[in-house]
Amino acid sequence: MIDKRVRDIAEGLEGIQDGSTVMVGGFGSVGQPDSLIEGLIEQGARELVIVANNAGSGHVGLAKLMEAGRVRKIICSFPRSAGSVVFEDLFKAGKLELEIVPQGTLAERIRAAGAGIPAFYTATGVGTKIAEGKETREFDGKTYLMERWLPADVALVEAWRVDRWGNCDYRGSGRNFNAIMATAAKTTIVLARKIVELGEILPENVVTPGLFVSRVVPFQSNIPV
Amino acid sequence: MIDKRVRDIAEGLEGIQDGSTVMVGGFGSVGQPDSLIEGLIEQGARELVIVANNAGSGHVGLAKLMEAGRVRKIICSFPRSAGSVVFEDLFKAGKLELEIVPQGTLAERIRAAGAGIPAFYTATGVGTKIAEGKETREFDGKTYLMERWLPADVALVEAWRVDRWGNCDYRGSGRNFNAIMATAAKTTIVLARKIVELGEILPENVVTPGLFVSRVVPFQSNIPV
Amino acid sequence: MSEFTPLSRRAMAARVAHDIPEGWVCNLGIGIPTLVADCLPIDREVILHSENGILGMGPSPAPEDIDPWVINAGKQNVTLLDGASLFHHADSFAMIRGGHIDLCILGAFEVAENGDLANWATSAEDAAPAVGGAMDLAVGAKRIWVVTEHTTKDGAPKLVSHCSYPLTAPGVVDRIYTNLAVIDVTSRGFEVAEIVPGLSFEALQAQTGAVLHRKEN
Amino acid sequence: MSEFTPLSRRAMAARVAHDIPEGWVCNLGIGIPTLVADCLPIDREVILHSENGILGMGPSPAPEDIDPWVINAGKQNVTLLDGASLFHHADSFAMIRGGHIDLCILGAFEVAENGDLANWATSAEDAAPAVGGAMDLAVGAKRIWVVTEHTTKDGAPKLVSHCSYPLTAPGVVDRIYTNLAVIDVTSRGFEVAEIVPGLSFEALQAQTGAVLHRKEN
Repeated sequence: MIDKRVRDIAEGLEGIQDGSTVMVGGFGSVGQPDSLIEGLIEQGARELVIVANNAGSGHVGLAKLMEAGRVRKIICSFPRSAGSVVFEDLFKAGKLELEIVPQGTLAERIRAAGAGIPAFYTATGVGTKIAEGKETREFDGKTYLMERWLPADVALVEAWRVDRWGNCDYRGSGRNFNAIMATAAKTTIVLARKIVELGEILPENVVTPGLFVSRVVPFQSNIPV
Repeated sequence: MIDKRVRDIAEGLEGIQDGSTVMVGGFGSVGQPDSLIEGLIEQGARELVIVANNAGSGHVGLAKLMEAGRVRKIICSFPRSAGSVVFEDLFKAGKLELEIVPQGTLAERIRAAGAGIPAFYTATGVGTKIAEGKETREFDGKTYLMERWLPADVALVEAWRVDRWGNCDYRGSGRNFNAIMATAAKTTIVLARKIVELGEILPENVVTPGLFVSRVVPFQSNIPV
Repeated sequence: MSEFTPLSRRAMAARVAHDIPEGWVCNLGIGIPTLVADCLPIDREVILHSENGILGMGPSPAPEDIDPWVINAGKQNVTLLDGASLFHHADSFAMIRGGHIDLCILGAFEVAENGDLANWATSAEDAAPAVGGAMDLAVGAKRIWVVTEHTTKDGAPKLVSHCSYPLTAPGVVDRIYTNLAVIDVTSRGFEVAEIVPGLSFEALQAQTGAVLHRKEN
Repeated sequence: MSEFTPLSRRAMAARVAHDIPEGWVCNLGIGIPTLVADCLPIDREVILHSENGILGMGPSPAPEDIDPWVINAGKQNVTLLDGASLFHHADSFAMIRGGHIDLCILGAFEVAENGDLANWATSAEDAAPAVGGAMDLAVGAKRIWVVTEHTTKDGAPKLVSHCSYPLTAPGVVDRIYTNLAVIDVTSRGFEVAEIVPGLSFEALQAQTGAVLHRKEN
């Protein structure tokens, strides 16, 4: 019997190595796998490269992970936002590398990694700072940038309903980066808001087919209040 | 009020020009918009470039369109199949151009057109006849082919439930090429098996969001028996 | 000097909303653009897109109706209309980058007379500006309208001959709605379509960092 | 010469099925590979992928249970297991080309000792061969197993030193199941893992167009 469910967060995060590239899903607070990030702080891996839309805020979640000195580099579209003090301090102090990627290019690079496409061309960023050092090329008289895929070692994803094969659906705007990051990592770890029986998510309603999922972690809150 | 529904097949196909590139969805008989193809024979446009997975069989549908001398070129992955006699005769007689594309490359080129990606790289076809005349490039020590997007003037799509905004879902294996072709054409014409009220397809179950759809044609059979 | 009243932020949003035809799919940037959603005539169907995976956003929910799982790109709670759809980020930006969005309304630091848009980085030296989806939208949407105060708080012009801030995208802006005027970006540069009552063309020109043209009839 | 019985098509499929571990995601090509589906032990969960947008295919339906909207890549009616999912062609081939399919089982015209696969075009002059998804699968799946008769109907070897037919993909085949043997493709070429009872290594070699190696223990 295929059963990707693990006991708890610690078992879900087992084996994440120092130096790993870790994708973190979510947009805003929706679909952000907070408990897995908290678990990653516990787990102890260092020198991480984080791929996420934002660079955290306050002193929780990603910000806490960065504050604990565990992040070498962050790849994101919107690093500086309300309350991104930890990021700003570390960045100013030269203790954090930053790669800024337009949000659509970030999404497409992640999707490309999942789809076996090592590079593609896009009009986004042409004629801007983002284009510096990047190859450009004309197609049909218009200029495009070449962008590379962005694969990861680990993806931390939050889904709504998940079954033992790893099939997922998402609630509301929760698909966001989760559904694509799930395809782009060697190990995809899904925090399941609800664990359901096989077949409970109808075939036409599965958003992330189970073949993309490595481990299913039952939801639990481990966030210090 | 937005209302993309048209009266009938003839109104749905109005304005298709000679020389158009027309995508035809479906895989096998599932999701194949037979009534729209029959309507296209009626409609009269000539010198068409057809994009479809197969090249038709028997003397109906695509085969009938080709037999009527209305197709200049076909772009497909599997031209020769059981009963593809019309294709074979026309091709042998030099009356039909053929571009063979591996099925995954065909799907990705269509998706790329819908997503604004003029070109991408793939490992499929490297070291084969398919690679002849194509640019190759190495990434991380592995060789890939460059493939171009494949946009169309018109996409003929069959969906299951469709509302007046053009939101679609599909039944069974009916998404196949339909859901991607819908994104890649200037004019996307959807044959709706059922027309439903706005909101009847739940937001999480919409497969083709309405913004990709130009016209919604209520299902009717016009296939001569 | 004659009397005139600059438009409020809300009035600017209403002015923009007035020009959006039924059936368009629109993406609204953060700030004044977001206010446009609440100014659309109730009998006009305009479909709002949010880059975090929503098409068919409705108005802000009443406090008791908030679903914390449904937010827009500005991270505010929103509602879903009948006919709405949900999707992931790659599909959402495929809509944007594939040219399927009729209109994107954005704020700006500067707009140049050739349509260059600068709205993401406040200086060339800023090594950590937040780009978000602005570059994708600026390049991908069929039309870009900018809505912004005509000048900065210090009175410096935001409509200029050349952008001094880093570009979001070159040559993309079609139209600008300010608190003082509506200005089209054309092949000959800024063309004034409308001025708030009581403000002269010359007075508007004085607050603008590039040559303004009168609309030809 | 000793007595031996070549495997039937069904027995070949069963032999392959025997080797698929629980949990693998497998794509089955047309022909003998399709038969593998019906030979999987009932207590072993193997997830079958079909490139037209199905993951989790079940066995063929009884005539009264046919849903004409659910077909496999060979255009036969199939069923969906609990846990199945449906998707479009780009997502389906993203699974294949992105390396998410554990195993693809294909038929072949020829396999070369370096793993080259030829299974789509019967001659270099054929201008209209039907490639379908074969090239994507050959390149994208984590492992390629070929299942085929050991020779053509005329007795010509299908396991060869160099393919004479146009390639589907170079160097991709990991293992070959024939009606006479199971053969691994290794860095030193064809390595015989198993021969049908009663057939000698030498007799197998005589029907093979490349050098066979005995497995080292």
